[in-house]
Amino acid sequence: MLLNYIGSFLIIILGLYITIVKKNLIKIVIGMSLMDSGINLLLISIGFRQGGTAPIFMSDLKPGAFFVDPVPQALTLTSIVIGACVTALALSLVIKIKAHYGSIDADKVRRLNG
Amino acid sequence: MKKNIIIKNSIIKSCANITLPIALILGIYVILHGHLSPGGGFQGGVLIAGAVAIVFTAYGYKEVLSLFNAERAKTFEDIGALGYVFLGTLGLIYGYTFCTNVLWHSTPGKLYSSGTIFWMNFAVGYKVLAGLGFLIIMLVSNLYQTSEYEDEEEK
Amino acid sequence: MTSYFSNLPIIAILAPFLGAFLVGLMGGRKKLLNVQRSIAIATTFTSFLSLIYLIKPVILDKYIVAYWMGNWKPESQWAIGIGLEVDAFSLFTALIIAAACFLSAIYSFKYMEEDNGLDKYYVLFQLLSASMIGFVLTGDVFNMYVMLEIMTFAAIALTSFRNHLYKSVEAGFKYIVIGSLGSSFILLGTILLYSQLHTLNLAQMAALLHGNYTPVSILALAFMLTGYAVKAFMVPCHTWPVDAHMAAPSSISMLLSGIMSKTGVYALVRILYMIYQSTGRPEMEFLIIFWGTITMLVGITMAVVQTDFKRLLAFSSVSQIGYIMVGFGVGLSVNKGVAVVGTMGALFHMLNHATFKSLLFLCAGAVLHQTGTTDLNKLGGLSKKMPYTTAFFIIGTLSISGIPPFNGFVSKWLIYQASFEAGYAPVTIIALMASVLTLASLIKVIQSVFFGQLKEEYKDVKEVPLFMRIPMMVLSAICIIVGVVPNFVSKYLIEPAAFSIYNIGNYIDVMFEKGYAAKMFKETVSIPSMDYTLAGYWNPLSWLILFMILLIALILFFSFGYKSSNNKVIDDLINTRYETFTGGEKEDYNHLGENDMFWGMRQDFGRYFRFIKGAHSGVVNDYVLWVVAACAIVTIYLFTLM
Amino acid sequence: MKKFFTWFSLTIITVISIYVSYKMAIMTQLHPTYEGIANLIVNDTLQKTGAINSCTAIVFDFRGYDTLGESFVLFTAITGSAAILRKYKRR
Repeated sequence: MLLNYIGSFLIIILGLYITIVKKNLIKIVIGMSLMDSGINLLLISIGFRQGGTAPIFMSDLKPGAFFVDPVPQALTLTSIVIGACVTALALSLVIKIKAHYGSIDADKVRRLNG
Repeated sequence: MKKNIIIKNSIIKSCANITLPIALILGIYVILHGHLSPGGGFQGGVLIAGAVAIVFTAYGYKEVLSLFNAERAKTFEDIGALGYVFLGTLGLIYGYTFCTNVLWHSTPGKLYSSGTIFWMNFAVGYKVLAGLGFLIIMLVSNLYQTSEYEDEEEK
Repeated sequence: MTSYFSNLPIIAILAPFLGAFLVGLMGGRKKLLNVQRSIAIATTFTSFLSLIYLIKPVILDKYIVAYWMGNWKPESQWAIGIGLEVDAFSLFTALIIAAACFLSAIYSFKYMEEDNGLDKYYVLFQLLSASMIGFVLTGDVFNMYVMLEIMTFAAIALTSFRNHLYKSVEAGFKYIVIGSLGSSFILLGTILLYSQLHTLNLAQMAALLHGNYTPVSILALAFMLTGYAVKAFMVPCHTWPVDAHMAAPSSISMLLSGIMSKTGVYALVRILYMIYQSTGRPEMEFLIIFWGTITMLVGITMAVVQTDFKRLLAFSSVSQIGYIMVGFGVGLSVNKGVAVVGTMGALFHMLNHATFKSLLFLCAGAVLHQTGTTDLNKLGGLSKKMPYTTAFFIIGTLSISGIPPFNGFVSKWLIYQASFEAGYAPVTIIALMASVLTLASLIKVIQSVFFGQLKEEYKDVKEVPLFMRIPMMVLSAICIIVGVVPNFVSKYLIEPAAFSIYNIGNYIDVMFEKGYAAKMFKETVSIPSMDYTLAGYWNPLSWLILFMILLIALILFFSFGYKSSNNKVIDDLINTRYETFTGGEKEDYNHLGENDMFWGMRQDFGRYFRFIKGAHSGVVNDYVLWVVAACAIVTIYLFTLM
Repeated sequence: MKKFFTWFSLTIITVISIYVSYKMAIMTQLHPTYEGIANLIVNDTLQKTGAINSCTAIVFDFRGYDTLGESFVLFTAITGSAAILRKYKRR
């Protein structure tokens, strides 16, 4: 699972990089969304166990079969919904910013400073 | 004023005609079988709310407005949320704590089993489909409004 | 010792939630607006009342309420469900929150009458109150995250509620970027902890993590510290609240500044004292005290140079959070007597900051409501037109700067004493300086808003209606009463809360079973011996005299600074305000307001002020960078020292 | 300055997170099956809730209060978007 953990951390850091460097507000929102995806991937990977099956009591379960950890999957559901909510709210704010400022460049949207 | 955000053509329309019923039925199936198969209220609700997006892609904004009533969707979302809270409060009424799984439990594997879980799935699915549908309608309708502000001072 | 079953916590949480849905169900009909307002007041009052009923068992009789959601009691000593756990500290914070929400609901009755979409305002308002109460009452880490998200979203939407102003929208966007970055860090920390401990319950995490630090849990600590620092306005992450407080309607600014910051502080205390049990770790103590001191210093120096009423108050609230964190940092000290004083000072300051900062923001809202602006350069001479507001504002100012008869003195004195006795004398000096600067910056506000000459355009300004005055009256009464009888408050509210912070073993035992904590810690967990002898050892009169001397010294300092800089060749030619003094009267009357009162000081420390103002550049990317850099630095610090 | 801080902090977080993921992988190898609350939940799902899907059982029963909060998050976000996108009118 080492590769999964490293990969999800790298996605999170990529999201951070986009939020720091990119000046387009939409791209900043994409960066936040990417970070959420990385966290979801990490969450799912933490629950995974080698050889585990989906946590559903099917009738055709082989003896000795075991489930992967279902708790992180339930947490992921919450996390996904929250990520979608962040995106929705942020995009509606971007729409309003465009109406006010005529631009979605982070360097121009800085009237509140100092 | 941008009028043609989406180019409507017959391919998209016929594809939408095929996928729309499938999406709706799949959504209902996923909501109803949340405790039996992968899925649940949220996933099914999102599938059904996708219908709004499909209609918008195929037929455009006016068709969306004529098919769906945004205000009513908002009200339905409130009803769904109240339903969830009510199902949670049933636990208090039966004398346990909040969110207790009460009501009847039949054999596991049947559709009407697992007590409140089934109904909670239903309430959440209803809430999510109404809420997300409302959200999509609102975001879409904002694309067709041009509003320029002259940044007035407060008040 | 024993647990106590009660349905009151869930009622306190659910009442505003239910109210929110009822208001949402009514929709935007104008006839029902008064009903919606009354529902908001009624639900917040219900939750306040149900929390008051909990005072007797929890604070006086020292029970802990354990409430398992869904009747899932722990099995084989693993917490499979979600539990609410209310100890004295939770209840103390929740009481502050519920009371402030109730007052804010009353205040919004008249204050928000000029906007449209008020049904949405009340829905979001009640969601905000309910989630804040739910946040402090829960005993589950993931549930804390969920409640935090409801809180954040509701606060963002309320910040941008007046969306015809550019500043609301911009502040909302900055808030959502930095706020959700903080939330992501919190979630990351939570799941890292889950991967090590395989539980989400706060008490069980504390039990399992005792003496069991691994790199995973240390990284989780770094992420959670940074994430909650974003919620608690610690310095590199303090950029969003300033914009948000400025742009939000004042009834919401009050909640954001006075109350929402307390939830971040609450979570930090729970993490440090409960989950990681850092009491007696000097490196952690140093980190928190250092962080708090930086917060104090940067917040107050930025407040001095502001020209907007609400923005100034927001920066000063950042510096007050610094005081609270210094107090809690001292609370981690090995020396028990000093630690208790620090914790008590911090708790007391949480209460006091909630009262006087809410009062100041409500006064700002009153001025905004009557005149339509919060720009200090445009206001002037409102004291004759708005005498009550002026009086309330002066009470708030004297409280926040720690003048003896008012409540700020008590808590600030405890924090000074604690930081001095813990061996952090420079921190004490900085705290005193920051206190003086707080008074200075707010005197500037009083000077340029309430006194001075009345401007032409504000001739018809009237006093605010009674519905807006009642909350201000209540808050200023609390300011004075707490200041006059600090011993009573400290005995019946602060001491039980401080005791419950240190009494980890009991917190864990109540959730599971007796002896669980001792079994997990592999040692007997003693009831912490609390030494209150140091607390409250002060003599208000002599301190009043000392403060007078300090004030006189400050005035002399400023006057000398002004004179000496007057003779300098000024390189800063852009500063046109300089002409007011050299080139005769620019206006038809000389309005000694705005920043010019501290013109000399700004000139003397010009380089620092220019740097710090330039650093607050207003670009979202920079602010994100600050948070990430803070996270990186905390990570390095923790990995090298733990 | 800005560039230095960007690369400095991102490098630090990357290096430490890779180290931590290495440690986490070792930790998971020590325990090939799940433990803690998951163990109990999986064992009890069928008898106690009657739901075949353990994931749904967790979402709606064991952690039903979280789901309540989650649906409120969605509700808040949607109401918030409606409030942000509404047309402002003064009374």
